[in-house]
Amino acid sequence: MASFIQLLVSGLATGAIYALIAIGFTLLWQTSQTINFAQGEFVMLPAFFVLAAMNVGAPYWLAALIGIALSVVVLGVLFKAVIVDPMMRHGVLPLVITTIALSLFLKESVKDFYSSQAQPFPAPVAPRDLHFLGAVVSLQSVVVLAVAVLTVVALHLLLNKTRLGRCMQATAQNPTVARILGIPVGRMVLYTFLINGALVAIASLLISPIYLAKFTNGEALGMAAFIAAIIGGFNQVRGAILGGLILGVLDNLSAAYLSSQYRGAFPLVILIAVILFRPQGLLGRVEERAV
Amino acid sequence: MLRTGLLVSLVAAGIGLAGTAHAQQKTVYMPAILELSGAGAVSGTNFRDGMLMAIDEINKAGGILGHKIETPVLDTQSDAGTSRAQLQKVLDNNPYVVFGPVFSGSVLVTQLMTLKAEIPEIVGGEAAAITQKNNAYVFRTSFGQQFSMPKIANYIHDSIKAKSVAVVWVNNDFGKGGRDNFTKEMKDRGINIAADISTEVGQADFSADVVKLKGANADAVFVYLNEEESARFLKEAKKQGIKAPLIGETTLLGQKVIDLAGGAAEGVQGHVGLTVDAPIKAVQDFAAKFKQRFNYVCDHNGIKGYTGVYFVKYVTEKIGKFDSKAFAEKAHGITITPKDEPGILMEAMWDKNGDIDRESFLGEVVDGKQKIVKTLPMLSKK
Amino acid sequence: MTAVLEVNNLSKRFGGIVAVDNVSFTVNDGDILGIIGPNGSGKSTLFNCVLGQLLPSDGTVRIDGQESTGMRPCDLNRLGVSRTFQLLQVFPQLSVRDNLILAGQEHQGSMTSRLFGRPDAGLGDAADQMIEFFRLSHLAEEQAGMLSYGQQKLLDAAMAFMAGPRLVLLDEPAGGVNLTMLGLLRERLQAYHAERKATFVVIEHQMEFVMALCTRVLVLAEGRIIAEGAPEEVRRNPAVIEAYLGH
Amino acid sequence: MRRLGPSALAIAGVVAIGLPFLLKPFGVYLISMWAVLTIAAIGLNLTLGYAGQVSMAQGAFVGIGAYTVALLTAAGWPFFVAFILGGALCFVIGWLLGYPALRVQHHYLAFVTLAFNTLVFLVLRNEEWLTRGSYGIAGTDRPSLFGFSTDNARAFYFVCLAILVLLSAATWWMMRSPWGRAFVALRENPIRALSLGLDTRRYTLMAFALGSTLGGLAGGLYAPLVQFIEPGSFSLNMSFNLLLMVIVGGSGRFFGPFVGALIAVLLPEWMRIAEGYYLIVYAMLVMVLMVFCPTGVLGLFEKAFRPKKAPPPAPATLKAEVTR
Repeated sequence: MASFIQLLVSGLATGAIYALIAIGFTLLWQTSQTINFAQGEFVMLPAFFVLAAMNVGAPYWLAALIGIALSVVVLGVLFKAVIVDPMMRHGVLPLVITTIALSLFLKESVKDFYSSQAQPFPAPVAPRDLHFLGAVVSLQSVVVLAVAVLTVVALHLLLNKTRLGRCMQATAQNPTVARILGIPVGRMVLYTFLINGALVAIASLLISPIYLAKFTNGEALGMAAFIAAIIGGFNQVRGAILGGLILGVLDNLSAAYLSSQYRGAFPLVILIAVILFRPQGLLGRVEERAV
Repeated sequence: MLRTGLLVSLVAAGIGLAGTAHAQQKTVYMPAILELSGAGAVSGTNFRDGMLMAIDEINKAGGILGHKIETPVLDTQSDAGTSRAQLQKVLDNNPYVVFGPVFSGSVLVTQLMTLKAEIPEIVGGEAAAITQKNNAYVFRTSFGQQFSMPKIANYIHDSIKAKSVAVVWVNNDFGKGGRDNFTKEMKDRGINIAADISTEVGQADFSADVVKLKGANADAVFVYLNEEESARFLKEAKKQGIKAPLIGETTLLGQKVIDLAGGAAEGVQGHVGLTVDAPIKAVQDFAAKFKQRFNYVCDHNGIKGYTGVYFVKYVTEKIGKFDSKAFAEKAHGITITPKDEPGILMEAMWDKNGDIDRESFLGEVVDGKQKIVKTLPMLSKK
Repeated sequence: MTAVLEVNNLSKRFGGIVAVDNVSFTVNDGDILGIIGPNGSGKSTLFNCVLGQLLPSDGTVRIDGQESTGMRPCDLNRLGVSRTFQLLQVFPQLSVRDNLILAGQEHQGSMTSRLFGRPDAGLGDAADQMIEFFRLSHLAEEQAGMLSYGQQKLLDAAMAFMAGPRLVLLDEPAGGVNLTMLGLLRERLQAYHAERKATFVVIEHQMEFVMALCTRVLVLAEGRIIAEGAPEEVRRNPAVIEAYLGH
Repeated sequence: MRRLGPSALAIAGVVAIGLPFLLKPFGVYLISMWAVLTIAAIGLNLTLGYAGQVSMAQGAFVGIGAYTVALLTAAGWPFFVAFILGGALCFVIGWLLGYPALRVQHHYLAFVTLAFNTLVFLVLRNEEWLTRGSYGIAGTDRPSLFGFSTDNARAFYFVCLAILVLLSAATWWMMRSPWGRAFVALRENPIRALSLGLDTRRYTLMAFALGSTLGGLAGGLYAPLVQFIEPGSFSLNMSFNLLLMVIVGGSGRFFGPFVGALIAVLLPEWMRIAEGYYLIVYAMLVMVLMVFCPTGVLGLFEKAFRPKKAPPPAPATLKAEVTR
């Protein structure tokens, strides 16, 4: 039982990170039909912004802020302006190719211009362990979970309780109608890119102390976020959270009780099942677009 | 018309460009095929940087037999198909010897070709199969798994006196090879494998694996993972309070893992094949120079690259000419001591299969540092 | 004589909403039946149920006496039921000629013979005749997507006739077409009808078009048939006037 | 353009036959790899470019074909029997993978196939009794033809080239036949196609199966070409790379895969003059290429040669529609 709780709690902490990354993934899809195959690298990169800032002498908190700001500018504004905007009207596939190339570009750039070695990354909290119903959780994991939940709640409030958020949702659901209603659709799309930029930076700050900063980190993370987003519902923020948490827990449970060699297979089987029998995802809504 | 013509000239240009690295006067062409991108990038980069240091030193001192070493480094993208292409490219230019690759799969594909071309290949791969194919042109720069695993096995059997052991391994050819050799050695010694836990490359969360370990209740845990995964595993093991001794092979006791794992590596023990922390002055001096030049701590692949170049230098000077065939003949059974060639760092011997024999060490992590507790003699000197 | 199309007690419900409510009618050989009704009266749903695009909740559909309820559209089509669409439905990247060959090819031979046989499935001449018939000869090799809206409507109709169908269902053929083109379209449909004795069912808003083309008219309102008869009778029917003006 | 076709084709033929005599073994290996990957890309172009079914699993089929040939030839079967069986196996698996396409389309289909690709990788790696797991299989022999060994680079190139010519001729024939028209109809308007009597279900499955077969046949040549296969070679990366070839070359255009594979094989090699940074430069070039000609290189040529006409809408875009 204790081990079950251990698996559950650890899984939730890991899942919370997947969720953070998956949210941005779904936001970009909803507003701009971007399937961002570089999302994992987007999470890998901000850690190096922070490390670079600290290398020139900035204290951790300042470096973290710089990291978030740079990430919003580079992975939000620049990504949209330089890559997504010119390609949006050409359909999804050319953009998919471009984000795949972008992920290679980011990985190789970090490797060549920073280092191929894994870098230790400062943790925002002291390395302490908490005991909980026979399970051990590091304080770090609790903080990760808390920050992830807070971020998600804040985002949920923003999207559902503010005028701005409702405008963004309207844009996501039907850009044409939103435009008729006088919503500045272009700006709303930009906001989602900014939010994604901030989310990946936060995720990066939270996980790099655990995963260590390394140029290859994005590969596993990007795939996990991708799976989480689809399981939960590709077009719903809430779904992405559920998907992330399910994935984190499922991965642990299947590795512990079923087969560690096939641990990667269970989420994929679930993904296929979800798509075939509930294509809108567990919490997603049916996509209705005029043909 | 236009389109086809353009394509033809592009193709020709592409392949032409690819073949320009010709040996010039007074140089010797010894290219390297390494994993500079993809999954093996860390190993390949270390190997390359180790080589670069040795090459610069040798060239500064006048080269080999008066010839400067010319070593273009080609990226395999950690992929067997690309390795084959890149090796073919350098073979077309008649190399004297070829360095790399490090990934065993890539070694297996390239060694067929160097054998056919009769060009010695100085590889970084550790899979047992590499030297079991009667290939007279392949030479290792570190222990194959068929040599390192018995040493670990002896240690677990004799020093830890474990009756049962759990093994945690990374599920790629490196980890699988280590695990298979290890399991065989354990069976030979009558030690029970209590848990056999496979993990993924890039795995983040080791809680499930550690939970399984706890359930297995083994007397010792053998950990065979890459660096970051080792560090993540150690953190999780400490968190969940694993009591059994954690045993590793080279990587687990490396300074990099110790640094990355924070305090979690404390008490880890095991066999160290090749390490910058060896109690040998030449090795430590090398490590310091490496750190100064490349600004990171070298791992065993860096030493492999460095000593590999000096191995070639020494053998070549012995035969007195650049003759690939003569090199391969001479290199089998050769012993190089630091007295003869300081760059070899530690006495090393190559047997008839191209396997290397060196001293190695038993170590332990104490106060955030690797501490060598025992030196294991060369196998040939037992 | 069996009817070409026989619809018996057909209903279609979406959740609690009844879109088509117990509708029965028959279409005989050579008929041109018009189905009219205000927006939301269930015309399109009825059409889709007959054509196998939707599964009816109740009732049956028979083609030439053979039960066809729930058959897939492609199988229905091979029974000789053909249709046009309300919105443009041509294949924009295929040439006009290829559009027409495509429309007939599945009625020729088997899967295998379609792969190994003649590239035009032996339909080249038939396609050219159809192109000629619909006055599209100058556009035969153009990509269909390059045609004007009205020309695409003509092509759409031509495709429906390509396989020599027993029954053609035309879904708002006049919608959005300018007057000149509309005249041509109506004239061609009538010519085809006269030449081949084809049987049509037409859904249409445009009253003039229906009155001029159809031999019989059926009026739907709120999913039910409220009137049926010759065009002139229906036009004078108070229930119809009520249905149209009352909303 | 059209009138230039035969002469361009003749020149391409002369080049394809003459080139290996001018090149060193490395160059011959590269163009052999080009021929092999072109076959796989033609398959993906059939599934994705013509029939509009997004597949991200083509790499897995190359893997299945490669493993079939490697394992069967190692067990003593003749190469060409193993080669055909590899293709046949992929036909069956491809047919089965087509079933999800009957339920979901576009990006959802992409996700299913992507997951399938990773599952195949896991099976190849974990089922060691069958596939030798992560050790891979080394030394697949190249075939003998009428008593002639094709072990040397040039001879095997001609094997690859001959099979490429054969398969592309077959594909060309198919695309001109009613099947080709049906595949395009499937991509452009499945609902209308259905109403014209096209059994869209059968054609969708067929598009998947045939595309996968070509992937498997390419794999059957990949194994003896590289002479070492491991599960990692057929992970998502291979599928992404093949997708890149199809899109960059010009999706839904017959010669697109030829050009796309040429770019994907040669561009990284040319970029090696940038030494350590060559992958960065390569990635940048791909992005620039996509931004400036999203319809691929051939799309760009068409635009250049037919400037007056508006380009037809890009194929294989995502439209949310469901076929029955």
